[in-house]
Amino acid sequence: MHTTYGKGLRGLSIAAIVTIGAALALAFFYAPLDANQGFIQKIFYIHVPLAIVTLCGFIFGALMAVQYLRTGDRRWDMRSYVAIHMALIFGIVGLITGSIWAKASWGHWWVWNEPTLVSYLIVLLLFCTYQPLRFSIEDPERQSRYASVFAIVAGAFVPLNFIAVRLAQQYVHPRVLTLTGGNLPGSMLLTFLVSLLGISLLYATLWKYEMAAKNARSQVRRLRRTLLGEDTMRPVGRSAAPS
Amino acid sequence: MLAAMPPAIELRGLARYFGERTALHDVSLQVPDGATLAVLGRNGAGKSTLLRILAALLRPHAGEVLVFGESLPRRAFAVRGRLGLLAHEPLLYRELTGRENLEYHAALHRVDRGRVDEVLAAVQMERRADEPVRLLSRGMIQRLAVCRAVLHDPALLLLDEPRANLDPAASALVEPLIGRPAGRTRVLTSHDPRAALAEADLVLALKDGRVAYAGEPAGFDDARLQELYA
Amino acid sequence: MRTALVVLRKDLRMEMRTWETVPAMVLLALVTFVIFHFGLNRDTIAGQEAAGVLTATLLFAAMLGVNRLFVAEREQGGFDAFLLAPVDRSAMLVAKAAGLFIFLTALEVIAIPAFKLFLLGPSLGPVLPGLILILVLANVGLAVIGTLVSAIAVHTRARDLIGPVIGLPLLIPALIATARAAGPLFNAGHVSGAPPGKWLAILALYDLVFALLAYAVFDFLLED
Amino acid sequence: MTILLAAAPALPLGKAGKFVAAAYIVFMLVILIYVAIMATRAQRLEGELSELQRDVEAARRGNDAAADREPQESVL
Repeated sequence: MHTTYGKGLRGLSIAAIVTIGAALALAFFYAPLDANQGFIQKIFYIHVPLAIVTLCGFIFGALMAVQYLRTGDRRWDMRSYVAIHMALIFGIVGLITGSIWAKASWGHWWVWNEPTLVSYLIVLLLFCTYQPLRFSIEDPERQSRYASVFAIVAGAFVPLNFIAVRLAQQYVHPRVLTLTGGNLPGSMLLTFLVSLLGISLLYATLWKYEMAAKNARSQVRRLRRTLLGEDTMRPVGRSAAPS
Repeated sequence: MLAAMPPAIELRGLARYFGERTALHDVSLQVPDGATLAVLGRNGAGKSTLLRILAALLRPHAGEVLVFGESLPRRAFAVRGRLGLLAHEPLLYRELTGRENLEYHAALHRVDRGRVDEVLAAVQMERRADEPVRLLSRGMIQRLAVCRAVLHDPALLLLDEPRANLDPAASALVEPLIGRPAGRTRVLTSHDPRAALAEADLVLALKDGRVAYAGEPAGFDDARLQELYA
Repeated sequence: MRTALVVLRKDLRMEMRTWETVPAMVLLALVTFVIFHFGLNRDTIAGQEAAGVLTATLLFAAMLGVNRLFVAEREQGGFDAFLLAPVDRSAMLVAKAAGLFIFLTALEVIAIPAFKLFLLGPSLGPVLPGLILILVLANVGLAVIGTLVSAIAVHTRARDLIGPVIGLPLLIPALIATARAAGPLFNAGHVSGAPPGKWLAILALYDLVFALLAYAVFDFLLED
Repeated sequence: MTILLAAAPALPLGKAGKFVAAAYIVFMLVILIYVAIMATRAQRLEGELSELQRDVEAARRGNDAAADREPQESVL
């Protein structure tokens, strides 16, 4: 029961800071200006990694939810919860940056014919219901179980949703910046990959940080219970977070 | 002969929590086959939780639960169908008739339909069996619930206040099904502890989820009873 | 399978006794058509617009059925009674999804003619087989997701809210596919009655993935 | 941020620059807000720990008092 999450946190955060710093430097001093979009395209280096990390975070959460259902170990539910929670924060930032990009290049804050953006919104809307769902289940064990089921279903939903939405859109705007297209110049690709690594490291750091904080809190509560008995426990307010 | 058989119920260090609240803590006990265990305690002492765990409806958080030598919840499948639960709620659909309800349960338990008529006759409910349950009085519903609990002839009966809402005549009617004459292992709680004590071979007294007394009814005198309900 | 049939028969019998769900779904669909008539300020619609109206209407009506699906089990001890029996838990999923599928089909039997009568411009006759195929695939998706979501929502405090809130985003891909598949069928000058294969394939894939997924996770929703 | 600002004059700013800056500022801002939230949580945890410390010490004093009467009692 004495897992620690603080271990390696310092190294991880230093790595995240260095990589993100390098990514910023590369983005503004090394990568060339995009032929079509010009300076606006620099948003790409933050927006796309954020979006990718968000989706990976959701799937990461789903995998940990599978582990919870397999083992019944509440720590997996906690990990899944933090993974989804962090991914949601990243996702909202990704959505805002995407919206700014849309405004800058097409003049509208929101465009429907950008399938990735639309599917991304749908996925975010779905995962926004994760917290209300947890909050409305009182029994902690049931909360973990149902949240895990939801996380798995929603995790499987992510790729399916992308297929459906992509097929539903006609490509009105030229898609200069597809990753699959492979039409990215080498220097841009390098910058992009460094930013992706940086944002991934940031995600990992914050995940670990949050886990360490939650773990410390629950350890304090456990310590109080063993040292002073259950009667001294202050009742905790009902919460969406696993305890 | 009896000693060689595994006990019908064996609990070792059973615990169950609801969040931070302890519902049961360190409950250990053995109930031999064919015996009657009375579970006593005030409201909220953990009686119903214990019954639900024994029925494999609720999973224990610590300790071992063996029913007929099968460990719960892992081997729950082997135990289901061998136990009958008479809970607070009748577990009957209000819109369906008594007979339809029992036939549904008979189908789930793969019991012959003839058995439905048999149990309905035993509690003298044949005449009202084709009315929707919502139109019946509480006593009649309780009689149907008894039918439901014993439909599949379970070897272990879990009875949560089995005689609630029953007048003495109805109580006598269900006696052959759920009383000592039925010859089943029984775990029962009651709103009337003295009546439960009179029926019991073993007593488990719970206070705030912990064992206050476990053993022969003879050792559980009035003073202890008063202390338990104080 | 036998157990699923037993539970399904019980559910259908209860619906026929109370008539709580299907008439409410039908009524909601009819009222929605009227609202669309005034909302769009049009006497007849066609093409993609008609497909969108139909999809949205069926979705709203389906949500009513989804919300009611497990209420009796929860309030009248049906879950406990089912869990006490030595039966496969997944039978409950199969039975409930089949029940919802039947409810949806019953709804469409009335709602589709009403749709033609109230709103749809082009004739339905030649495209009916294609439309039925789309609706069957859509109903499977709605039934599977609806059952899963309903089983999650029924144990929450705000179950009437949680059900639709989780269900609607999950259903978006299926709804996109349904609307897009049905769109060409409602075109005034349709040449053939065959719906676009691409969208049928997506709908079928969606149904398959979520049916398997629901089957895998459903047991965890029944335990206490 | 500093890199961006330092580099800003050298880059083709104007309308495009503002949007790019906005996107990166949003990112930084959210991280800062997160840090602030974690700071309050760390503060609360610290408070809980010192409260626990105080309670444990109080409990130990209670035990010591009992131990005075029964000298054999071991220390907690």
